[in-house]
Amino acid sequence: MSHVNEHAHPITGPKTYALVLLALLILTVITVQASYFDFGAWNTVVALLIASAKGSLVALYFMHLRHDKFNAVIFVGGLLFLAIFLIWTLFDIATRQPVLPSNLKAPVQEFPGAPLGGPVRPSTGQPRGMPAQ
Amino acid sequence: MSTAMPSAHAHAEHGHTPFLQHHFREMSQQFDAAKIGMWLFLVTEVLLFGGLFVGYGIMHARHPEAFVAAHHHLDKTLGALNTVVLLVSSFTMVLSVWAAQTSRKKLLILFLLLTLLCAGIFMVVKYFEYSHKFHEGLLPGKYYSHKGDTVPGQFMFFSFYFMMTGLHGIHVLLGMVAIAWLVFRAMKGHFSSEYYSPVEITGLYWHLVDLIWIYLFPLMYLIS
Amino acid sequence: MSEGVLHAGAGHAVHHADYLEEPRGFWSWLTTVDHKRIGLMYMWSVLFFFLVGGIFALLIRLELLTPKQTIMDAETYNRVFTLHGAIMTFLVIIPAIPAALGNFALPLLLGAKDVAFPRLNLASLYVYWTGAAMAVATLALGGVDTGWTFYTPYSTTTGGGVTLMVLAAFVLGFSSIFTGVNFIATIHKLRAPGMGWFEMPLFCWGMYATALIQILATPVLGITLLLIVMERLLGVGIFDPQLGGDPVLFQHFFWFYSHPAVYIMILPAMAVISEVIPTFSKKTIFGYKAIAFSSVAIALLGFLVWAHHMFVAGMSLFAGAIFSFLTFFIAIPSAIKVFNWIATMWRGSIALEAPMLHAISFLLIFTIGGLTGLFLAALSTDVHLHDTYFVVAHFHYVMAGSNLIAMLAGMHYWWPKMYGRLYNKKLAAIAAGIIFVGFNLTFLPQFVLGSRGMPRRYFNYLPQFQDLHVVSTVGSWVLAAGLFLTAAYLLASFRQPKGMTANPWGGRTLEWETSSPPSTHNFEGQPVLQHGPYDYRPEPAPVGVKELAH
Amino acid sequence: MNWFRDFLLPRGASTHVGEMDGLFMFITLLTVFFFFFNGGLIFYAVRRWRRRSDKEVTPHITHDTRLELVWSLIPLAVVMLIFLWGFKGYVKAWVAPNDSMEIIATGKKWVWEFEYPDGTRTLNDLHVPVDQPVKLVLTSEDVIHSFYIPEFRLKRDAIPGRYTELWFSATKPGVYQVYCTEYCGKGHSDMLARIFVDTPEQYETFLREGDEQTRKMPLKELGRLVWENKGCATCHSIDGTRGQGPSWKGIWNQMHRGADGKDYRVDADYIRQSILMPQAVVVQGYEPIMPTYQGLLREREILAVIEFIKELQ
Repeated sequence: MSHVNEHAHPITGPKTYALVLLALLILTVITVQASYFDFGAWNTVVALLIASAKGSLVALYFMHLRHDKFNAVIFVGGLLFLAIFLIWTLFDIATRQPVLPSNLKAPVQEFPGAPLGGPVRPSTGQPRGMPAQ
Repeated sequence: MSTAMPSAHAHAEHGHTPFLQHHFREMSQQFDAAKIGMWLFLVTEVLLFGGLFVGYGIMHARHPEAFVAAHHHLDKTLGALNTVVLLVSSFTMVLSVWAAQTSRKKLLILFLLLTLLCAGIFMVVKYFEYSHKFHEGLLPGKYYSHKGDTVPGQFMFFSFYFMMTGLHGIHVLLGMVAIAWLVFRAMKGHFSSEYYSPVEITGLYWHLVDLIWIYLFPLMYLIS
Repeated sequence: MSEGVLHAGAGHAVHHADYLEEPRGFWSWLTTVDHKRIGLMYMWSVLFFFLVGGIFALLIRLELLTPKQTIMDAETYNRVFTLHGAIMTFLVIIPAIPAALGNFALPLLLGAKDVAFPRLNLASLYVYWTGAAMAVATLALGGVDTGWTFYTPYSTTTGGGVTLMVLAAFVLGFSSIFTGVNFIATIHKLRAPGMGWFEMPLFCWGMYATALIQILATPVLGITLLLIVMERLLGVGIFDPQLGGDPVLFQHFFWFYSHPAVYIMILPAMAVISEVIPTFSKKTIFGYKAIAFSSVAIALLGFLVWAHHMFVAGMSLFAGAIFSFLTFFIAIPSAIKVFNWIATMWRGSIALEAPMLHAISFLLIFTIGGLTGLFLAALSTDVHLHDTYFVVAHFHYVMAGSNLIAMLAGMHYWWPKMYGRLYNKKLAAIAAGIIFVGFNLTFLPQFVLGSRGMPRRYFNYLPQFQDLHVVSTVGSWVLAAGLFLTAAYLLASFRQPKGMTANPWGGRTLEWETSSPPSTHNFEGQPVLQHGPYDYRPEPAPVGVKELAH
Repeated sequence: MNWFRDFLLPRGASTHVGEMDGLFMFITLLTVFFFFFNGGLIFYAVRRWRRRSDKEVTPHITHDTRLELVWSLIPLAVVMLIFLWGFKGYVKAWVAPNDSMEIIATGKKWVWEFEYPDGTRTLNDLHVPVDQPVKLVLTSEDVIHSFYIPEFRLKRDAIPGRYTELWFSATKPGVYQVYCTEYCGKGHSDMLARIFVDTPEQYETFLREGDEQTRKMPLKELGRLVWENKGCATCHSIDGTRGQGPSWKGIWNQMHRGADGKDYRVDADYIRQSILMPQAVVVQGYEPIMPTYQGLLREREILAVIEFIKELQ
């Protein structure tokens, strides 16, 4: 039960903040440059890692979390619950086994992002008409 | 059994400033409470945006080609420019907190105004980006009318682009209102090393807005 | 009135104007930042909407008296049950205990003058009224027929005032978040000097756990509702299968909030019961820490189990198995609480006043409600029972029954503190009995209806279900009679003069140490805690007053 | 115990019943036991320790770790048992045997359409042979529906844009009710279908000529049956009340004003066209929402509907 108050720690000066800003700008350049390289499946991961490095700098220095353990717990706790939400939802979606009628004459070839033609009628291989909405 | 402490008027002596509210015993208690309140609010903001990020992630995984194709319509340079502008604004914001902490009134007003300026630049750049998209028909959902796409389904990317940057833009605007209010109060001389929690918590809010952009930038402009 | 617990000023002739009298005038109520007044305004608003939602409930039951059309057509019926669900969930059960009783009692229990952010508190009330007005205004747009769960793609394609209703729920979410932020900051920063975490009354633990959920889950509901609005206005596609979206994803989004939200409804109920039982057993609470931690455990575990609403909704087998497994862990803290409450009564000195009668009725109803949850957590039985009347009965037992009855227990418990008056105890005892009988008569048959295969949200039903529906409808009248009786004697209590002693029940928590009703600033000066919250020993050991405020 | 089970649950008729009923009854007894156990303890405590004077002093018992462990660990063991039991039944109901007959069931507002391996389609009536594993592949054409057969203890949502499945092997010949259990609007509670569990011979006959009832029935009665069972009744009343579609009462030989502004006489050709090509003429003031019945009705059934409408004066 000890909350750090404004008198309990030294005030960070402009010099430190300027260094942090510099680091942030450098990381921005790096992330833009990195987007021109192809890391394959790791592209998003690399981008998010750099973003997280920047985010941590902002949170620790600009938002003073490095002197503020209690509020750091609150914030990280919030992120944790966001992670729960993301991971559990992805877990369901990743482990769903697609069901297809075995006598489908023409398998559904949906192009990514295309409006779905609706499920295919097995006897004809033609898409069912979606209802008029 | 409880004993009553005659503190009804006593605490005013500890406060030293007229800004201590009656139900707090001392300034540090009020300051800490305000900060906890703001951090809790920031957590709700993280989860609010988080919902959109989760939706974005899942739809991206479902339609990867469409998302990659659609993001080429965005201008990386403008995105990077806005990132830099917001980072600088965070820097000036934290300096205004420092100025308040050290009772430098003029610097405080200066840095707040600089922050406001950066926010304004951000919104102007955003305005040009948006009007360009409107012009091209790169609109969300059923209003998407861009011609000549080779990959179908790109409207989904723009649904998320507008929802996420739009919600973020609203937050920037609200932040600007809050900072303008701080400038007003700073000019009246309300803030000093004894009392600066409004500057501090507005700063926290402003940094969160920056933090969200730090994630939006690569997810929107740099995916491949 | 037990030995010397009275606040020094309360028994004396010095009469201070209490918070109800000072300041005077209608405007002073609308602009007040006093948590007690805000709590009361919340309470009366909630009771008003409970009446509205209750009338809808009676209409639903009346319609279901016969297998075919009785008093309304199918479309009206769908709108009525949607409004019943939406009003009861968002306007009644969620704010009932935290915003009404919590606002009133929490600062008093902590020995504080107010909540941490009084203006935010008032704002939350206005936001609540705004959301409520929007929800009611949907009636003018032809009502809403989606059910309170707003499942896509039905909710994104049907007509009526869905957009407005969804925005109303969004706005109401903010009211809930404001309350949550306020409570957590208050509990952290405004406890009386000497009150450590484990000297806090358990009500505060319950409120703390509730506030955690309000903060962590409500924003996700907010964004989900905004996505529905966007889907309706712009056709963004995330939940729309025709546009490449995933309607089941909506259910993940929705239940990530709405499952924890059922703990927003039950944790405050448990919190009230944890106050009432020790007071009327005149005995210290059994297993303080177990009860406190189980509240927090329920709040946190509640985030890991949401997809048990989706076992038959096209989720993967593995996800179903894991969510079922995790769901069962909720049973443990719930069981601990129930047994600890019973152990508190054991060897106590039990006074069967109205709050205690309601608490006992809560214990019984929650036992049924909790155990029938096992049917729905287990995978194979849930497949049979999902979306049948069994589910309707189950959630009315845990959400409506437990929450409503705990709300009644709390209102009867703190009524003297709120208004300085006492109601007719005999009528209160009779009403408690009628409500218990009426509630069980209404909802017990619904378990059987459900296990026999009667689906929920059915306007017409097959004749073989009629007998039980008739019993249930009659039960709803009994329940309504009990509630009207309660309203009558509570209102009648205003005819008496104020004359309540500070501590009519002999409670040991701080709110009983100030006058009834309290003054605007709650206490004369800053109270300092000197004994634990449930210490009924004749000479309680001091908790060790650590330091005074300064 | 059996009477209690029969009171609570409908007569079981699939291979999933045993597993689910066992667990159901186990939890039921647990619930009943703990209700009376807790109730008994409370009742005893209230009787024994009712307050008689305000001076009473109670023992100061703060906690008892051993006791609390007992009432945490015992429930834990019990619920883990329930989890495993439920999981076992769920997995069994999830994985269809390889020799299952596959039928596609499509939900739409507010009918179920079934499609057999040979392409036969029926509305709202599903015929399956007894003791034969049947895999139902579910989908929806509009909103989410859910396919529920209480006697089989089975339920699964039908979701637009994708397929889900459930399987069963019916153990007793007979007729079983199917409900839609995912709220889908106005006709939700009328979205009923039936499963006819046939002996192998009955099933053969069904495949060849439709069910026996329909073959022997006079046209007029068959028409009413088609109206009831093939989804007509969801939208068209026969007593003159307005539904999603025009009522059939008294329309024979009358004029209908179409959405195109022209008048049409309701005669045999008009009715036949309305059944097979419903969008050709839509009566003014109604939505063009009727699905086509092409391939869904045998010739005799169309004649029966015409005859039925003729009788509704």
